[in-house]
Amino acid sequence: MTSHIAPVKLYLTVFIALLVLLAVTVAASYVPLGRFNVVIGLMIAITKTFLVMLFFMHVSYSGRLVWVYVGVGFFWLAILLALTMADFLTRWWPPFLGR
Amino acid sequence: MNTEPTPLLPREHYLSGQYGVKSWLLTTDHKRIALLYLVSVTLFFFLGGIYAALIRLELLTPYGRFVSDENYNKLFTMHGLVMIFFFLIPSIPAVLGNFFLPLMIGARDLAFPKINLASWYIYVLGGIFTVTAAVTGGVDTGWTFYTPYSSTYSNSAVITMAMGVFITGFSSIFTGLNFIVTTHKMRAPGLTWFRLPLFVWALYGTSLIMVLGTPVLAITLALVGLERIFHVGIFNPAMGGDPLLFQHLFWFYSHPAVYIMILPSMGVVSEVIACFSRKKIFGYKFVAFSSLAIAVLGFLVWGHHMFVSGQSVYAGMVFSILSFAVAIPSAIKVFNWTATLHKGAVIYQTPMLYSLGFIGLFTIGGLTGLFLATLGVDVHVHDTYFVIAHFHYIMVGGAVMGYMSGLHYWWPKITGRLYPESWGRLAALIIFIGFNLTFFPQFVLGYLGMPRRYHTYPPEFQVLNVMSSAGASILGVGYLLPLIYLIWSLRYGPVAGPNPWRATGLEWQTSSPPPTDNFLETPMVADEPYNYEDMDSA
Amino acid sequence: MWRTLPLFPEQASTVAGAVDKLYFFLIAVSAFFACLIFALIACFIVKYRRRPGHERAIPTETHIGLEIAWTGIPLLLTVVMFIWGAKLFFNDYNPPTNAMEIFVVGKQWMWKFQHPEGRAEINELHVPRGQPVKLTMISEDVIHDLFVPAFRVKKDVLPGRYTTVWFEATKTGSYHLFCSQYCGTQHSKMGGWVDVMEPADYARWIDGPGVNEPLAVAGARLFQKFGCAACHLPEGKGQGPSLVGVFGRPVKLTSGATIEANEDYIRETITHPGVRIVAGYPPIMPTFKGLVGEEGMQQLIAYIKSLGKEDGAKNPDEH
Amino acid sequence: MPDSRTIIAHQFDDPVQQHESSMLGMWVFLATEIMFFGGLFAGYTVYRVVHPAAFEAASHHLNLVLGALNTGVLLTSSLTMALAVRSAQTGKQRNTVAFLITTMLLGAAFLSIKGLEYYQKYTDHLVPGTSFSFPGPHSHGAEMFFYLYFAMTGLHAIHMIAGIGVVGVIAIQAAQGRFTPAYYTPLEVTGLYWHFVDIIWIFLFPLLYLIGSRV
Repeated sequence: MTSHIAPVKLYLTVFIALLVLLAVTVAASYVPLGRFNVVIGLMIAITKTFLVMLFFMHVSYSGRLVWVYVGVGFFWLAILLALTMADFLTRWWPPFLGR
Repeated sequence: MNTEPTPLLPREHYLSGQYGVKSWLLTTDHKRIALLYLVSVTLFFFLGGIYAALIRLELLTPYGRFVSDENYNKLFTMHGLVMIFFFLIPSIPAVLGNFFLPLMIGARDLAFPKINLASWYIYVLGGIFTVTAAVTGGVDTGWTFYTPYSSTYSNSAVITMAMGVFITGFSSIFTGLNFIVTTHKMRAPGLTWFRLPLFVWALYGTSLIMVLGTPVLAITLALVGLERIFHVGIFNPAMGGDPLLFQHLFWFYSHPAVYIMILPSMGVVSEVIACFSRKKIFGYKFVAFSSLAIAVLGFLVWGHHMFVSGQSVYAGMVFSILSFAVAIPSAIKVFNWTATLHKGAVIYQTPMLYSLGFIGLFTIGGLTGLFLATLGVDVHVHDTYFVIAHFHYIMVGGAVMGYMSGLHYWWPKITGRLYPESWGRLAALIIFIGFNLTFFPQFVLGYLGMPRRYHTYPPEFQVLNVMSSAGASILGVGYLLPLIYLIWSLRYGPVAGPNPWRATGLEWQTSSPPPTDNFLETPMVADEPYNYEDMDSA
Repeated sequence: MWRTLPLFPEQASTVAGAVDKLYFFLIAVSAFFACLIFALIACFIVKYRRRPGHERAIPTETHIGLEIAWTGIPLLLTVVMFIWGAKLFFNDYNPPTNAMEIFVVGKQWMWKFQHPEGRAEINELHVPRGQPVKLTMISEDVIHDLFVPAFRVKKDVLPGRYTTVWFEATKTGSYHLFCSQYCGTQHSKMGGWVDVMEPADYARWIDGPGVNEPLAVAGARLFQKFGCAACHLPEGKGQGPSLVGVFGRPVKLTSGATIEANEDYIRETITHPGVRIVAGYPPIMPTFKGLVGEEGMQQLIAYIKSLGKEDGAKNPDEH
Repeated sequence: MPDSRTIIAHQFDDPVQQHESSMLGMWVFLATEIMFFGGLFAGYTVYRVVHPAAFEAASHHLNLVLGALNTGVLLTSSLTMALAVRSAQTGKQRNTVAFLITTMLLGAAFLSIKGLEYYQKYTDHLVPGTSFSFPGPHSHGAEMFFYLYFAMTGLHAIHMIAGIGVVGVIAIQAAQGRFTPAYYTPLEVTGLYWHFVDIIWIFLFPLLYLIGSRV
């Protein structure tokens, strides 16, 4: 069994970090940054995800196999998004505008 | 081939002891669940076969006089849905995989026996929805459910059917999840990854696809259902939606689904070829890794179903080159099987005949796949009978031949009795001939330009269609034969003994039929798989 | 006998020969590999069948060289196939600039063809031989697909968006026209004929009886009827941008992006005018969604195109 | 290590194998779940690219305060869930039950706030369908946005409801003393699920509420 027992202090620290990130992401939406708004929003979401997975979900103390399947999930999502967008992003490229 | 005295059935095995209906419906034994699946997929196979027979009957003449156009559309839709979701996808994994994965890795059961039973119930529930859809008017969308026809225009039982497929999807997810965990965590001591039978590697690749692809189909069909109910949805052009998004999401699952059907068959063929050539499989690691390569690459090629759909030209090119890439691991397998025969001691048992048939038909199916990956040619043959012929060579010539091969190969282990050999060989031959007569003319029809899903067709295509229908009737006979002699063998077949083929592999080291816990003591593995050379010289 | 049992489709367009050539190449490669494998299997299972005197297999070892060879050689061949096929495909998507344009509307279960000269036809398409023809297609309901086997061309016809396909017929005659994307009950009856005529015959036919006014003229009338002309003044002094010579040109939008003023953009600005506004103009255009059908849309597009044609010197598309 | 109260199913050899199998099974299931939401994420990405301005305009009709508050609620529930698992690891049964109940209450709070938001959208005529009305030129792109908003948050809410139910069952089992420092696998597996649902929301929040800038 996962004999690893993380200290309560770690959980609290992670929790506070998550709340700080939440505040930052909301604050950032009041700064007009053009397309960087979405970049910041997603970067913060990814950071939060890492915090939750590594500590709350104990991935950092888990075996290699868990890491693999965490990676597999996100990798396949990336395949779905990337190849779907390969169609939608290039559809209006010259010289085939709109065709 | 046995020189030993006639073996006896073991006194206790997984079929003995408990006989009541309850002992079956509440069983968590993977072997009994496999038999539950066997009975259900067989029912659906013959249901789908009846649909196919009616389709071929209609196409005997070009005029569409046998059934109405509406009913014809329902026939091919139901044929596709039943065969794909209720026969091909569960056939090998849920029947042979369920039965043999634990046996082949020396485990007492799958990791999650209750989830395994649940998956069968979910499958049955999905089946009930499907049959309900069929009897309450049928579905006429084609098995592909293309929007906006399915979401807006069709007047048939689309929601019920989509529910059926949605539900059955979870049965497939649970099976895949169970297999992945079992393969990782339950292998017998000493059974390293490179000592695993290739059937297990193939099932592992299959399970990956089931687990990662099926949920996308589920959510997509759910969205189609919602769109039908609320008249708004993300595929609706009136709302700024794009019907091509549906095709992307649908084929993200449904192309890899082809590999769900064919990969397990490839696994069976690897077992059978090695056993009946009495030889180690040639290039074990290449065959093993090609299964994983197919599972991964299979997810990168779905856009070849959309070359003429109005998809971006550039995306078309990306999907084309990736589609060629997925052909390579399949080619590697075929070459390695062929090389395994070299210098073997080949025995013409029924499973071997099916497996050889598999290689031949799969080779044709695979090579014609190249035509469809080639952009310039696909434009012409897309959505014609060329495609129909191609995927039947893969799914029937490939997947079903593999299933029949495996079913005969493991029949003595499952039932403890041998099937009648000469009848088996005869059926294999009839199926092979009938299959080719049915589907080869369709390649010609396709290049001539006969579109698929046509209720009526120009009269000049009639001769080829008649040939195809004639072949279908032979094929039908070929499939009925095993049904009869396999049932016959349950009672009258000679007792097989634990290892009638003198095969390697842990499943042959226990009695036939195996005891409930599979092995009296946990086996140890200290050897490579398929060590037939040593076995025969011992 | 070929009438009752045809084995190969007619070649009646400029691309048909090229497609067939690639097809034969693929057949040759496939036949080679299929025969190789079948011959090897047949040879092995006969020569090495188990029999008295050959009871046991002779061990062989995995041969890395062989593995590399049968991975590498197919890989190279598929690269050839890819490049060859992609070149043809590219060509399919690049209509020649001198192509004559015909509008196509697919609906359950018929095809409507609209020639720019005004003649319209149903389930039958007349085209001249030796002249590139570009079809601009749209569906009124579900997805259809226009397929002419003799021309080796096929393209889905989508609701809400134009797709195009082009061909140049090389032989006079009548050829099958199919719908090849399943579209409902009478899918198999949604087809007809393409009639390829000598150019002179075609010229006579297009002026034949029952001709409506040219598409652009009908479009001009619609342009007045819907009051478009009130804002889209030709000199660009109106409340909307001038449409003269705009077709096929890049247009700068308020969002900063640039878009080509093609059929799809014109269609979108008529149904959803506020989505992509031309830079420097207020978003005041009302929607004509539901007021302009697919035919009206074709007429307006033809009219806007013709505005460019009058100013021919600036228009590269002129023929 | 095997405690007398450790239950080992017949197919497993030892508790370690059993525990690892269950954990791996859950992670594989979560990979499935990622792909289940993945279909919607793909739809979202496509239409955000196709209708960028409409998505920005529509996003500003969402209630940022409630959205951010809900994010905080869910993050807190993840903390209490993690602490519930930790209490089981250290054998503090009372704490386990208390943290699980807190988690459920926070989940219910999340759903209530979500319900309030849905109600506001209903009164503002922002539910896609015949009564949908959106001022300005972007009405059809905005309708697409709100359709995705309801589909994605709806699917998430269904997962929340299921999660609360499962946590409830686990809380009862914990109260019955079924878990010990040697055996708490069902609790840990449930925790994984709960955190996963949290992660989905971590992405939904910026994707739906924070498009463009609000200035």
